[in-house]
Amino acid sequence: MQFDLIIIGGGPGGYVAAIRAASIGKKVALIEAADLGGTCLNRGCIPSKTMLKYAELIDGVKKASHWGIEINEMNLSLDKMIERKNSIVTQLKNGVQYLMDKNKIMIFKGTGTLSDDKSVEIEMEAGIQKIAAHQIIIATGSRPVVPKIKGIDQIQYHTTDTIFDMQEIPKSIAIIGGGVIGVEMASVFASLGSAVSIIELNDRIISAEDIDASIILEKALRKKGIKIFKNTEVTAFEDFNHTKKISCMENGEEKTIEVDAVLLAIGRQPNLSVLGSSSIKLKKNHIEVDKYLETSKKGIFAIGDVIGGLQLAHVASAEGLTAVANLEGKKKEMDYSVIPRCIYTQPQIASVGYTEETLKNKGLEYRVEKSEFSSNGKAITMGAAEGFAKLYVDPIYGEILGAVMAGENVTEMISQISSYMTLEGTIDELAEMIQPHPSLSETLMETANSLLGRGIHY
Amino acid sequence: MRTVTYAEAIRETMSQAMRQDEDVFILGEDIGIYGGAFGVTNGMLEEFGPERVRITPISESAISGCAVGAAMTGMRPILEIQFSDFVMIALDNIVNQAAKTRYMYGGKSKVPLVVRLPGGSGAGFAAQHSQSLEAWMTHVPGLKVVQPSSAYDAKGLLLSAIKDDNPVLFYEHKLLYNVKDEVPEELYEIPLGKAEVKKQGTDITIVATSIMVQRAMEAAEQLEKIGVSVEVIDPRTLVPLDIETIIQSVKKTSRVLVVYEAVKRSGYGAEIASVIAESEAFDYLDAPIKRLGGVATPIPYNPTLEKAAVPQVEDIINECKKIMNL
Amino acid sequence: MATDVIMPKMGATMEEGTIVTWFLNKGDYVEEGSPIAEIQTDKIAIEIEAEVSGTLLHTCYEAGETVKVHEVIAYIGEKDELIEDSNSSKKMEVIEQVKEKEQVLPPPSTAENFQKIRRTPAARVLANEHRIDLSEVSGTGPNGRIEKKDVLHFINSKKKITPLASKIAAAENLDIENIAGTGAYQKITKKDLMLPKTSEKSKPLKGMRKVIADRMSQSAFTAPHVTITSEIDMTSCINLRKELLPEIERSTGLRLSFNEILLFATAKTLSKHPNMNASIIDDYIVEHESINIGFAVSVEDGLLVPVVKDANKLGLTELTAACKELGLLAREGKLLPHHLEEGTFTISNLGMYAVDSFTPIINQPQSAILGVGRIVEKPAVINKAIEIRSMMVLSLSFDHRLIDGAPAAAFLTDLKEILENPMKLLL
Amino acid sequence: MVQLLNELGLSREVSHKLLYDMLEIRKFEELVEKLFQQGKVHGTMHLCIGQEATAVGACYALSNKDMITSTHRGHGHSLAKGMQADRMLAELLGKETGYCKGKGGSMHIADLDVGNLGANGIVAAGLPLGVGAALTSKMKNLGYVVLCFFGDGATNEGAFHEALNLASIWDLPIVFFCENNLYAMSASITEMTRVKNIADRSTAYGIEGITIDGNDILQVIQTASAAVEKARNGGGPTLIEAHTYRWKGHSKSDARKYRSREEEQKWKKEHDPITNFIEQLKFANYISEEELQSIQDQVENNLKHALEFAENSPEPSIDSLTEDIYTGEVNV
Repeated sequence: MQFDLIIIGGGPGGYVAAIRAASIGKKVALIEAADLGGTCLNRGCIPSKTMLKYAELIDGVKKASHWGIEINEMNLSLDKMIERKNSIVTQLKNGVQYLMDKNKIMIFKGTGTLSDDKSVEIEMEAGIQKIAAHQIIIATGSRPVVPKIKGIDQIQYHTTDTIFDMQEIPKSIAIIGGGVIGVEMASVFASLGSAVSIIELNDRIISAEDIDASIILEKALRKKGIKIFKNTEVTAFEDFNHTKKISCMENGEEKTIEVDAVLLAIGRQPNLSVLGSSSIKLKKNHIEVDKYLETSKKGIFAIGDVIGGLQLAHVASAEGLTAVANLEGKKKEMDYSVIPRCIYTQPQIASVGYTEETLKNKGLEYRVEKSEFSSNGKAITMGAAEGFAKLYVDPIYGEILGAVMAGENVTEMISQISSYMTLEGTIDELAEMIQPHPSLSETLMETANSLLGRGIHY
Repeated sequence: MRTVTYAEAIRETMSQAMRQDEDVFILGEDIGIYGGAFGVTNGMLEEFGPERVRITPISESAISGCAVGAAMTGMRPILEIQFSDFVMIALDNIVNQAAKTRYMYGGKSKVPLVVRLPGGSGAGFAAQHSQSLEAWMTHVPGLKVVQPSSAYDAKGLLLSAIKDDNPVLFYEHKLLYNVKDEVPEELYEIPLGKAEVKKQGTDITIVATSIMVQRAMEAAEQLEKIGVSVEVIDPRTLVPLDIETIIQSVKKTSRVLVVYEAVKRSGYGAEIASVIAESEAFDYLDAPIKRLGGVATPIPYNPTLEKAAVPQVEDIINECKKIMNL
Repeated sequence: MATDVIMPKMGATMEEGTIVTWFLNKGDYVEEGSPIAEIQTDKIAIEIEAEVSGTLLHTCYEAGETVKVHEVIAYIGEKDELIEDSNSSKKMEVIEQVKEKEQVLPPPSTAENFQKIRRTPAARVLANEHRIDLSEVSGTGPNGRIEKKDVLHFINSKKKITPLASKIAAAENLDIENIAGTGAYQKITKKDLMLPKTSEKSKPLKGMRKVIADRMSQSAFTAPHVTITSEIDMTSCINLRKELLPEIERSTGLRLSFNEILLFATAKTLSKHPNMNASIIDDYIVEHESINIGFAVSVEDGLLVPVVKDANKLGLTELTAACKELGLLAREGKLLPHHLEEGTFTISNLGMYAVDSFTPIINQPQSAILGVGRIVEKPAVINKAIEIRSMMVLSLSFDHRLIDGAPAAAFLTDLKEILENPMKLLL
Repeated sequence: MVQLLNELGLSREVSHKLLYDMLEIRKFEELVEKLFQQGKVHGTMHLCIGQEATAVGACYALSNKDMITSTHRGHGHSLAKGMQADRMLAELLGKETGYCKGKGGSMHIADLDVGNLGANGIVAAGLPLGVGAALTSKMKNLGYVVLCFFGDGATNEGAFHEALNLASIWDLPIVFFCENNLYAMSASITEMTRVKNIADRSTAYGIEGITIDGNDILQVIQTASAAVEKARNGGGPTLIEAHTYRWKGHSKSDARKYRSREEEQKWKKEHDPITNFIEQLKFANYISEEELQSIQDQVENNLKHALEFAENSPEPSIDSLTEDIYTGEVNV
């Protein structure tokens, strides 16, 4: 079977690329080993955000009781929650399937491996099938890392692949890794009533983000009763009839914790089995691609988690579209300058553009201003006063170099800054733009004006 | 390189010139044993004797006439007028005799004369001893007018003045006399009519004379802090004026402020300003040409009033800010 | 038809006159030339005489009244002739019209009613260049004065440009008129402004580098260069140097190098080929008497060509001393202008590099330059036997405007002859 | 001596007044010098200590409506002519209450109300001005006489010669009073002119010239009074040369290298105008020790109040910088 384009991997990168390629008249084949929508739809973004909504509601009800909305007794049915999660996932998966059919994209369910002559062997239930194409896009994504720690194989542990199908709410759970996934899952379980502890290797949680974000999130998580161990390295796991004993070193001090469940969230590794015998070059254990997302082999592109960098669904989709644009010859460089990064905890964290650390490393001159949500009317009405909007700005021309926000709805608000950066608006326009009142976005206007020395409320 | 004061540099130049050339001699009131009102001729009587360090009675009219006569007949006198304010009594000999004889005699005679004039205010000598009247002299064809702002420039310019066969009015500033500067020992000439860019800059040009150069530099330093890059130009000689350097600078920065101590009304800065306006720099101007000069008042005795009568560093900064529309 | 008697204009500055007295009354007869009335101006009092004889029909003004010049003050005509009022009023209209026309002719251009736009000269010049109507531009200077940046902003705003790019353009005084925008609908974005990347190593072309650049391109473009090469057997020269080296070193302490031998030989050959030692100066070919040979010395960021004056008159020892001294001065940056002037021929020696031959560029206003390659041992046929000989290539570039191939070749051949039989240097 | 005093009409009481005036000048100048050393006085000072007799003697000869022109060393003349120590000190401290509102300073101190046409920074410039003042007196028949103070240095300025000539041809009511203190700044008079006595220069302009001992107040009064009366009665100008000596340097920065310390001591010991006068009065027992002491106390007391007044006076306001440049409103 000969195609114009074979796409290996049906996640947000793969299926988006498939649709775009089909729309420009390409005969496309899509190979997906498990479910359409990949990690994001089935085992990542969608299920986690659904669970986080439950957490949000639970916390809301607790908070409401102080506001005069008393509910005498609240009980949680995990089964119903999981069932709803599954129905959402199925609904979205069918959506993707519909798009595949509409665009006449041939789907092969199985695991594909590549060979240099641009043909792909697909290991399907019914056996091996071989297809070939002029061009190939690898979008096989990544999977959770299982660290080689003593006793890991003796205990029963969860990863994000399994956690969303848990049978019952664990009385206590230890989450290894204080990154984005770690803190989100911690929020979920804390709201569900588990005793949660986070074990983080670095000196702060979500260490890739702004220091102020780490501080405000840590404060909030502690308030929810989550124990947080920083500068702590897990050294061994032991199983005592189903309770898991975790020994670890915190700043050189021996420590042990006993919990009912363990969730590994220390990072992800690329699925490289697809490369098979092909001589595609790797770089730092990920597929190496150029600015146009082409690998070392002409005509073979790679996108999404498998090429490393920011492992986000919307990055994978953008890369997919860029790769398709470059099928006919190198035209579009992949632009990573304006990519929002969101964390859906309570409060939410969202950022875009340079972090302060990157600004310092690049030796770029910048000015920075931060305004708190505590002086924002809307935030107060929502009982969500913890939060801030922080902007990094070029001192001469007022170009917005980076932004980080914490608080309710900031994962939506961040897009205002993304649009300013994409359309190259400056701090002057942001300061002039009239925001709705009352709204959390007004904080952006305050930050902008104080950068220009014209702050009103600030 | 060694540093000497403005006064020492001038004395050293006169002494070295007199050792080199028999015809050079100095004359003036109290320049002998007293060493000159400001100590500029200290020790010269001991080295050269009363023949070539001629102490005169208080007769500016007679001694200036005598100096012109001597210059016309082969000598190269350096006349010290004790205070530039006393030049009025000697004006006829400078304006009607020295400036015009060569022209009137069809180019036959020459008047290689240097008249040293300690000018400027700030020492509390009050109205009749603190004036800056250099502008009058620039109005007389036949005279050259020099205003050094540092010891280094003073030496180079004074030697050129002594070697020049035309009458040169050499305006020194009292407050600069003991300001130190790096000055080479050997004789060197700075050609009359050559300005110097004391500091490069891109946003605004300040043309400053005499003591105002130092104040302009201080103002420039402060202005750099708020992102205004200032170019400071010292014309060093008023006649002949180095127009080219000033025009090039104004074309580059497109803004100019002329700063001088004399009364602003018809001070020499007015001439510089109109020269700029008439030049090709006009089309590059992005702000009106501005002048900053002294208040139109006799110099008051009271120290606070005296300070307020002439431009200070603060005034220069404010004026630049206005021009830069900050 | 009645004739007018008007108030005469007696002086350039006279605007009006006062009627002092009427000598006649209405209806009186007046002889031509006799006075009708006396009038007074700011300077003098004079009498108005009748230009015609006739009856004084009507006096328009009383004694004592002041009247503008050229106004009609009386009429003289036939006795009882009627002068209808309309007639006089018509006349008045005529005069009125005359006045109006005057007013119409020169359109009022007084400053008040034409609002002059306050703008700086720099702004005016920029606006003219871009055919911008300044009345459309809003000035941000003191009391609304338009400054250059306002015009720039206006230009930039007309063209579709992102706010950031427009700010950068205004701040860096960039004129974006002819920049193609790569954003949506050719909107100009930041990267379109091609701000000089500070990361690439760039330094301005100035100082000695600039002088050399200018001179090289000027020479390359004006003089049609032709380069001929010839391989020289330097073996005998090498032996000669071995013998002479200790001699010269003992007397001067300097080590004789091939450079000096070449210079010496070239000087001797040039004296036999004056046409190679010439220049074109304002359409005249000047054959220089003195033979001043410059030799290129590379220095920090460029090269200098110190000149040995009258090289042909110097003995080898003197020549060596001169070359060593000039070379040292050049490297220490202490060469004075006169060391570099009046060169008539130049030698450029790349022998120390792995270069055999090359095409040197003539050092204007000279007309030829000798390029010296490296000395390398090669097999050579010497009377039918192969021997190892030290060979060196000489590349002679010459200015074909005044030297043809043959004479240049002759010169190179003679030079080859002398170098291969250094004894000839003594003749 | 008594007989001489009577001749000059100097009663005991008038003599005390003269002594008081001389002492006031001496103490005033010493106070100014102290203030100078404390850095309280700005600019430079030319002190007339040692020349008190010429100032007081000459001014005694004048009536109130008569006028004087002074020099850069004019504190003595001003006090002798009737100006008050407090407002003079205020002027030297640059205060608003000074005679010239703090804007004139020592070299330009003046008060036309008492007939002092002012000190002058330009040597000999007072003489032509004095001649002018005398012309007014003559033309308007106001009957006042002008007395011009000047030093030996001024006699080599053109202004001196032209002024004397003009005054003599117009018989003006003026007295040219030269305080010959032997030195013009650092130039000794003997090096600066061949004439033995400056007074001899009067013959060049056909007027009378008298040389007197400027430190003997009686001689000064006698000569000055005669000259003033002659001038008042149309007898024309007189040139008086009074030999005297300034004890201090030319100005603040003068190391006095041009004269010997012995010479200075000699003048201080033998020619102190004040001690000479006190001896004369004692000889004619016109004064007792108590009276002398009480005069000195009065002087000290007056100067103490004067200093207090000056130091407590306010600084001139900044707007005064551009006041009194023109009479009437002139927008410049």
